[in-house]
Amino acid sequence: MIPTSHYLALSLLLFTIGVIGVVTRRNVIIILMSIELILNAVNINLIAFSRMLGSVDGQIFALFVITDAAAEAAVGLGIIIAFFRNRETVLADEMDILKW
Amino acid sequence: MEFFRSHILSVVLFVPTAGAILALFVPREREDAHRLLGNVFGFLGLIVSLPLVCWFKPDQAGFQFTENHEWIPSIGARYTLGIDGISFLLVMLTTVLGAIAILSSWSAIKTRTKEYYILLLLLQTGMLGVFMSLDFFLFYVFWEVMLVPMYFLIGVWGSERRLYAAIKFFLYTLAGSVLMLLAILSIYFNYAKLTGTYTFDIQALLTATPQFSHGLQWWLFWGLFFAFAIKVPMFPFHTWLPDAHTEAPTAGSVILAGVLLKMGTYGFIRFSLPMLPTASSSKIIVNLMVAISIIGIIYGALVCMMQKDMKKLIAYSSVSHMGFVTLGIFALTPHGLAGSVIQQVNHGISTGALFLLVGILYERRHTRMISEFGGLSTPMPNFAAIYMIITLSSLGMPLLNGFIGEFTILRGVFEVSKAWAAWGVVGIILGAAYLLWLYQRVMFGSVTNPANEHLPDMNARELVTLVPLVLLAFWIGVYPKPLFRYLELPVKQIVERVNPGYYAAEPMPPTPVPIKMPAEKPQAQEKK
Amino acid sequence: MHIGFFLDHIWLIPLFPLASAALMLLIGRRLPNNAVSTICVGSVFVSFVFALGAVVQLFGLPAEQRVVERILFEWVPAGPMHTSAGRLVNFIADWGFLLDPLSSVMVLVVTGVGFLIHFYSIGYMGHEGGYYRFFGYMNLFMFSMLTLVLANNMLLMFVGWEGVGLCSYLLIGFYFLRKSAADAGKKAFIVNRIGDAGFLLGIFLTVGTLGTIKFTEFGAALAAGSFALGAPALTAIGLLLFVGATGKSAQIPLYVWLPDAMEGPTPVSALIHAATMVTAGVYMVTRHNAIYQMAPFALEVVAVIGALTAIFAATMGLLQNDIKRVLAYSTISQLGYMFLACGVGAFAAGIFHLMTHAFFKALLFLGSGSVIHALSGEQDMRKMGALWGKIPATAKTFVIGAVAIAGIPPLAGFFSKDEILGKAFEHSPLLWIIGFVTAGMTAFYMFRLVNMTFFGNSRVPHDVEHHIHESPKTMTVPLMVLAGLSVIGGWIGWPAALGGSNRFERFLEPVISRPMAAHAEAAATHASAMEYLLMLASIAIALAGIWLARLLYLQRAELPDKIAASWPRLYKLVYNKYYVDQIYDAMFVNRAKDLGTTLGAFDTNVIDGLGVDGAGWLTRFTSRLSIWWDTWIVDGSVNLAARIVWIVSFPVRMAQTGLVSSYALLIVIGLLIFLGYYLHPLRELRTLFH
Amino acid sequence: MWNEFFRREDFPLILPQVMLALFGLGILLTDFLLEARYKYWNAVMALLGVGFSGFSLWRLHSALVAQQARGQEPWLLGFGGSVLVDHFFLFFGFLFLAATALVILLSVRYLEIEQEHHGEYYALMLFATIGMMFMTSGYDLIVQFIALETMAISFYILTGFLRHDKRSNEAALKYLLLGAFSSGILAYGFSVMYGAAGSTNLAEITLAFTHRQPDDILVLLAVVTVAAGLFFKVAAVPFHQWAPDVYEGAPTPITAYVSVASKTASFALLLRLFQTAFWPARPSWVMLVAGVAVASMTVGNFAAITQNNVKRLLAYSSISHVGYILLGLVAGNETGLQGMAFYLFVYAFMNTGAFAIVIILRRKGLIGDDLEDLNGLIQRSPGAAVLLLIFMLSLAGIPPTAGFLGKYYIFLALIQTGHYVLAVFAVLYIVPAVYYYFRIVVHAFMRETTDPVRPVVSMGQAIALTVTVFVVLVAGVYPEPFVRFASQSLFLPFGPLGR
Amino acid sequence: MLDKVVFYFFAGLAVLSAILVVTRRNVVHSAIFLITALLATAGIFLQLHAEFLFAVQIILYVGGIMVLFIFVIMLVNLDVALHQVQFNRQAWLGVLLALVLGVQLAVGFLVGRTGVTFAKPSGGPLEPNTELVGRALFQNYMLPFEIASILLLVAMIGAVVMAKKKV
Repeated sequence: MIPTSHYLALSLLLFTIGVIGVVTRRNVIIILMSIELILNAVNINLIAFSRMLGSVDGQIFALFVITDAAAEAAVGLGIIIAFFRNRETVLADEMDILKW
Repeated sequence: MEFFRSHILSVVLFVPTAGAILALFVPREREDAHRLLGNVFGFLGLIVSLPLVCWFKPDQAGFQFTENHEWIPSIGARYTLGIDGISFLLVMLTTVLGAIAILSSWSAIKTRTKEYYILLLLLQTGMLGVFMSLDFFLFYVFWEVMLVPMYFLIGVWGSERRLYAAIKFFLYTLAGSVLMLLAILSIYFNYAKLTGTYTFDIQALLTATPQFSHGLQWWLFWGLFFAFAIKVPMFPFHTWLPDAHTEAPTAGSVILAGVLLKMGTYGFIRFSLPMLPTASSSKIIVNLMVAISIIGIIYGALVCMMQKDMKKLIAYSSVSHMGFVTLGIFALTPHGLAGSVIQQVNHGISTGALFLLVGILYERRHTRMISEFGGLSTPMPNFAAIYMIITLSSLGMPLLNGFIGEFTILRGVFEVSKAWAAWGVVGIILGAAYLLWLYQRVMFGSVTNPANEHLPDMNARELVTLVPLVLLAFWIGVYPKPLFRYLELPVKQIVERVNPGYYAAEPMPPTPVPIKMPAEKPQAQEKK
Repeated sequence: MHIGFFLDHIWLIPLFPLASAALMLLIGRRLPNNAVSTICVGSVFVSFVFALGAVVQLFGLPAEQRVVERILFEWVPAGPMHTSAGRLVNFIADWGFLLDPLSSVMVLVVTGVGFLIHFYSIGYMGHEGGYYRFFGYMNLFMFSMLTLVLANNMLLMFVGWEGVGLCSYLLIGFYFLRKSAADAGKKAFIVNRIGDAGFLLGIFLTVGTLGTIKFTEFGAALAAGSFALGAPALTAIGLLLFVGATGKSAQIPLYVWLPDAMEGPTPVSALIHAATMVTAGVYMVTRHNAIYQMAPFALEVVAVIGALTAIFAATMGLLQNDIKRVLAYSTISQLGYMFLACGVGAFAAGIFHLMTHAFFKALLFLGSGSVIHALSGEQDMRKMGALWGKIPATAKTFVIGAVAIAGIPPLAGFFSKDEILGKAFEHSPLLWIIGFVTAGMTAFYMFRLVNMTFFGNSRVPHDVEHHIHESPKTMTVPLMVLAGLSVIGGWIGWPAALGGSNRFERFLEPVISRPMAAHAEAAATHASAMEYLLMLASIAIALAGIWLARLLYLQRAELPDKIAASWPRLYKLVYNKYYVDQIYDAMFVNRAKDLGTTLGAFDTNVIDGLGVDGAGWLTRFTSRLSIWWDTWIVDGSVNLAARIVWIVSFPVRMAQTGLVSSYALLIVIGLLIFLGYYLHPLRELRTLFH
Repeated sequence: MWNEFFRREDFPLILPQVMLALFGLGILLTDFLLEARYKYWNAVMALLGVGFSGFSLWRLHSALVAQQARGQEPWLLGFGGSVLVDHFFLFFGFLFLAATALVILLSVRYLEIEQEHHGEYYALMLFATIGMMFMTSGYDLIVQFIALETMAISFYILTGFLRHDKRSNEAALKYLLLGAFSSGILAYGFSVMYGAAGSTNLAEITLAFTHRQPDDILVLLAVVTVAAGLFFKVAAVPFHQWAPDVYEGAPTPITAYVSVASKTASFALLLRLFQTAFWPARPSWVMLVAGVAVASMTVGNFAAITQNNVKRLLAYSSISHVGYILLGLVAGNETGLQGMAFYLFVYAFMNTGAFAIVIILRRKGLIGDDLEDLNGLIQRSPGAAVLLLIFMLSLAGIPPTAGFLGKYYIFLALIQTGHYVLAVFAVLYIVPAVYYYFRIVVHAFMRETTDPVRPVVSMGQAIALTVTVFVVLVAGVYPEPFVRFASQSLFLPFGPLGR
Repeated sequence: MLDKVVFYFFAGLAVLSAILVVTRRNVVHSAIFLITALLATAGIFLQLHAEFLFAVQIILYVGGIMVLFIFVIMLVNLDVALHQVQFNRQAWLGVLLALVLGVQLAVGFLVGRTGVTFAKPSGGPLEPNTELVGRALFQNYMLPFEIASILLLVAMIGAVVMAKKKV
């Protein structure tokens, strides 16, 4: 049997990679993807815990996290489209009207 | 009538507010209506405060006309008003000066009359509230409230650098008062720790605060100190004052110098001393306070010498005069305290009057530069006469109010340390120098500046604003006995706290022994 | 208890002048001149009558009851206080008046001479503008002076003290269009203020030591306090009060204002700067004789300063050419005499001389005024001469005055001066010599004055010469009265040695506390032979002075220049009043000038305005300094704080780059910090490998 | 349909939210039927929804009171312990509804000017409100998380609602990316909590955590990550940077809504968690929160001083307000927590009021969020100027406005708990605050008018302004009832002051 | 033994493709690798006997969200994007800090692992999984489910409002 810590390690890795993606990439779509990665890490955590604790709550939680991920993705992509319409770019560091 | 008698303080307090609210409903275009309204209510405020004079019993200890109502039970803040001899004098001063200030700005204010009078009336309420409230929370509220109208008076109707002066005034005072808020809160909290009840009632706090540990009192003293010292203003914190006084409109300067500054000294007398006796009578603090007071006296006077701007000169002179007041307070002797209160009233009268006079000139010539004037006593004899009287009262000429205050203060100070009194006397000499020199430059000599040749002398309204002050000056100078009577008991209470056993000393035996020739007299003669 | 109408109403004496003064200053402008003069002179006359009545009634009382006190109301009931001995006393300053022999002498002098001078002014000021103002101030002065004299406590005395100072300020600056007049006025006021400061501190110290400021209680308090002779506190009081006296009575070093004060109209000089105000110092010292007698050192100081001033001023008077300035310096020197008298304990003699001096000095001033009047404003003696025939009344009275001041018996000056010299001799011969020499000089410069003015050949410019005229009666009558007084005024003090019985001194005894008086009597009796010698000596030197003046300025008019040539430096030194003003200038004014040039154009006003008083340049320097400090340090720090806040604000905003990635990075950093806060490396690593 | 898991008596507990949901859907439907100039009916309907929801909230309140009278504990649990109705919830529920109503009133004219007057706007606002309410009443991590997301996502959309405005797009996108990132972190924290406590129910988590050490690192991991997520939502330093941009870019009513409602809701959640689950670990996080508070006050005040854009300035000022509110948590005694509640209450109204002034300045061709746009307001519309003054004074904390009392409680709490240094800090930061608030006042009162156009005030705006100023003044002059109301909210089950 | 292999395979795959997601220049590639990463995660779920979640993961994510992503990518994809720099200026700093963060969390778990039974092999599977989840969802978690519906409604509105050319 795999100890829970391995799952934690895995989720931690994914989480870190996700964070790296968020803070390094210029393309907002990829930033969004990285966020999806982070949420996945969370899911792995939750399910591993639910397995460890033998309680189903974790899986339910994961289910809602997925839902939320979906929602965010949908809205996010919608906004990206709207933004793209006005600005002809999807690069994060080109949206800097608002600063200081 | 019965109601009026039992709620007179509230009435006095809120008559100006009523006026302000009324003015809200008058259209802003009808400027004269606003002028009239403002003056009516300013005067009304004075009228309703007059009964105090007859009803106030000087020989009754403690606070009088007290009103006490629920306000915010959950924090123990109440609506408590009341006055004793000290606050009585200051309240009267406020009502009188308030009415005069409002009257004085009849023709001076031409823009945005509505706001002007509303603010002036609100300011009046705020100041009265500070002197009347017996609830620390209420006190703080009024203390802060009165900042705002003053800010606008300076900032909107002031002269060139008004914005700078206004915000400087506001921030300076605010910085002090927020620290005071902390001090108030910790007094409130420590009182609760001591007695188990949360209250802001000053009379209640007074009973317990002296039991605070010396360390705590020490910190509390400094907490309160900045608020008061900045208001007074004591030496290193005075720089807001010249700007504010100079930029403010005449009425503003009158109120500022006449009443606002007194709040600081009032705070010292009402709170710092009686509430924190061990701290405020500790050697270090007393010496420090006296030191900066004396520095203030000399310093203010010296700076006056070189001012080119009349208002600035008078402003700095108030630094010097208020130095006397704080000096008297921290002598911690009956004479010092009584004198300092009287001197507060005097300063209110004479400096207020000086600002009025300068305002009169400013209205005619739109400049305050001394060099612009000269030989005015030829075109404006009445003006010159009144100016002379006020100058004399301000430099402490006997038979005028200033002398009584300064003498009593220095008397009390001398009792503690001769050196301090000597410094004070130096201050008096310098005072004579710069005031007379100002008078000479403005009034004497022949008219050099053609613009001054046909200045009209004072008109009836201006006379009405000044004559009362002149009469008061003479009255206090010739017959100050009533003032002393009002002050006797409150001062006694305070001194017994900060200087216990003062009144217990054995009296001087009045033994009219016939003079006997000292035995060694002859040898003393032979010696030479 | 009613002891006579006038005595019960002494408080009315100062009131009349006050009333008319108020009247003048309020509505005077609308009154015609004759109404003004009637009211003002009348009021002074009435108070003179009241004073006379009161004094007469005072005489009616037995000697030991001759102290009448009338209290109007409590003035400054400042309440309880501690004395330096730690006793608790109740400080009260009454508004009360005290009539005793001492003050009765003064009140008579003041009202009497005052009345005459008022009367004289009617004529003298007739053509001046601001007639009502002049008389208003004069009456105000009378009020203050009378308050000073009649006050029953130090504080009230101080009121009068300041009041007369103010009036002299106003009257000196009466021609306020003349800058020099205004300056002289301010100079007088501020110099006086310095003296007053001493007086004020003296009052404080007195209260602190004796616990009272009522003159009538000093004796008791002194006894109760059981002070040793020369107790430091008492000495300090004495010195402080004397500082006040030097200011008011123009003694070294504060005499500088008096000569300048001659800028004022002549009656003012006569009333204030000769007869009354300047003698206030002497009166004040005498008032406090009870204290002074317990403080020998203070008395020594008084005596020495007095003597020095006397001779110093006299020498300065020798070569003055301005008629009024000569008189001014002689006044200073005579005041020196009075202080000398007080200093040696002969208070009675001091007051005696004060009185006689009041008569003949007022006479001299008014006379000089009349001369100036006649010469239409000319004050320089080098442009006078040979006026004897042209203005006889003035001339004759003037000469009487001169003889009186020179100290030729039986005129007033002789008795008083001689008594002082006698007392001085008993005290210490040195002081006597100084006084003696001074007497000679006095005689010399007075007759120099007389000769240059009335005799010799006329140096008057012709345009003026035509309309030289005798002054109107209103001016000459007072001259005559005063002349009369200068003749007989001294007789009431006819010394015992000459078979008289010094009534004056006897009269003052109840006030001058016993020991000194007794002592004095003893002296007076034991060495009468010595006394005759002294009298002869002083008469001799007076005559010598007169002869010298005659020799130099009538017979051999070329001599003075020869002398001047032979001792050029001495001559210049004395002629320029020992360069005192120049020294003050060099010390203060020029420093100030250097500073002023650097500091700013209008400083010259400051220099003229304040250069005189010692603080002058220092003041300006420090005040500049403090303004600088104010703007740059105190205020600067505040503004600096504001500036810093403002500046710091920008980087904080710049952190707001507007870039999502950097925001995200900051979030990460925040997390890092949080976690780092918990994972203190060391502790964790230890628990890591268990 | 009722069963042992979904009982009839549970239903009233979520009735307020249900009301909102119904009206939200209703708006979506009727929106199609309304032509452009009748769109304001959506607003009316939304207000109705808020009203109904408020009514049912009131019923809950009276139920609780009755229960208290019967001597039972003052809260109702439902849905298998995943929903809790207590005074805490009621207090904040009313607050959310009030804020929502005000913003709706302010929105109508604004949207007309923007020509973006759609039903979705109001629907989304109602849905966001639902989210906030469940955030407060949810007693289960899952409920809280999902509710939080509901609110957040609605706000992303509302922020970007002006799709043709570059600033709006950008704000929305930034908000979304950072928001999603932070909620990812938050979710991670929740997962850790779940793992460490073995349950998602707050009660059980609290019990589990009370058995652990205060410095148990797992709990602290949870604290840190959750705190990071929530600090982001309340815009506390160093997670604040989204706020200024979003505030500036979003349509002004939404700016007000974000700065008031979302902040308050997140604070409610934060308080709920920190007072129950995380309370045992208090010793180890109190300094952390203190640090954040001081940092927030510093950054907020300093950055605001040189701002020339009113919305941005208010954004920074709101950051500093967060600092003050957090200080209440640092003190952590009754006064402190009561102070936080009261402060949030006051803050909601005064901040809405301040933004309302900016909103009424909006007109065709003028955004009205620049300081210069305020010049000479006193001549153009004295009323607005005076209100502006009052709000600024209240924000600065000058008596007799409500803002002062909010600060009063915080300071008192700090002194009671002996945090004197913090107290001095907090107090002195009032001075720079006054400075920049008065920059606005100076422009409104002491500058010459630059454009003479008098701002027109629609009825809705008028009502909103009246209500806000009324509350700000009354709560300042006679705060007693409000204080009582706020202090009720303190006693939550398992909370430090819970019964 | 078997599920060890399965776990490490899927874990490795997940991590690898995750790395590729954040490093690829071409957005489309990143999307593809994201899909693989999600699938790998799904595999982990399966290996954890969370069959229902496995299904949801594949259907919702891979079937739903990713399609959306690809769609948007196609919509906004510019060939210029390929020639642009893909990493912002703070990239290296970002990587560093992110790694530090990961390490810190790891240390945290290592230190705190005594607190819970992480080290123990996880307990038995929850069987029958789908039924359990279903019950839980429709009994205890009825309410969140309802809220989620609103959440999705909001998302829908949002997507429509935002993406629609004109309303």
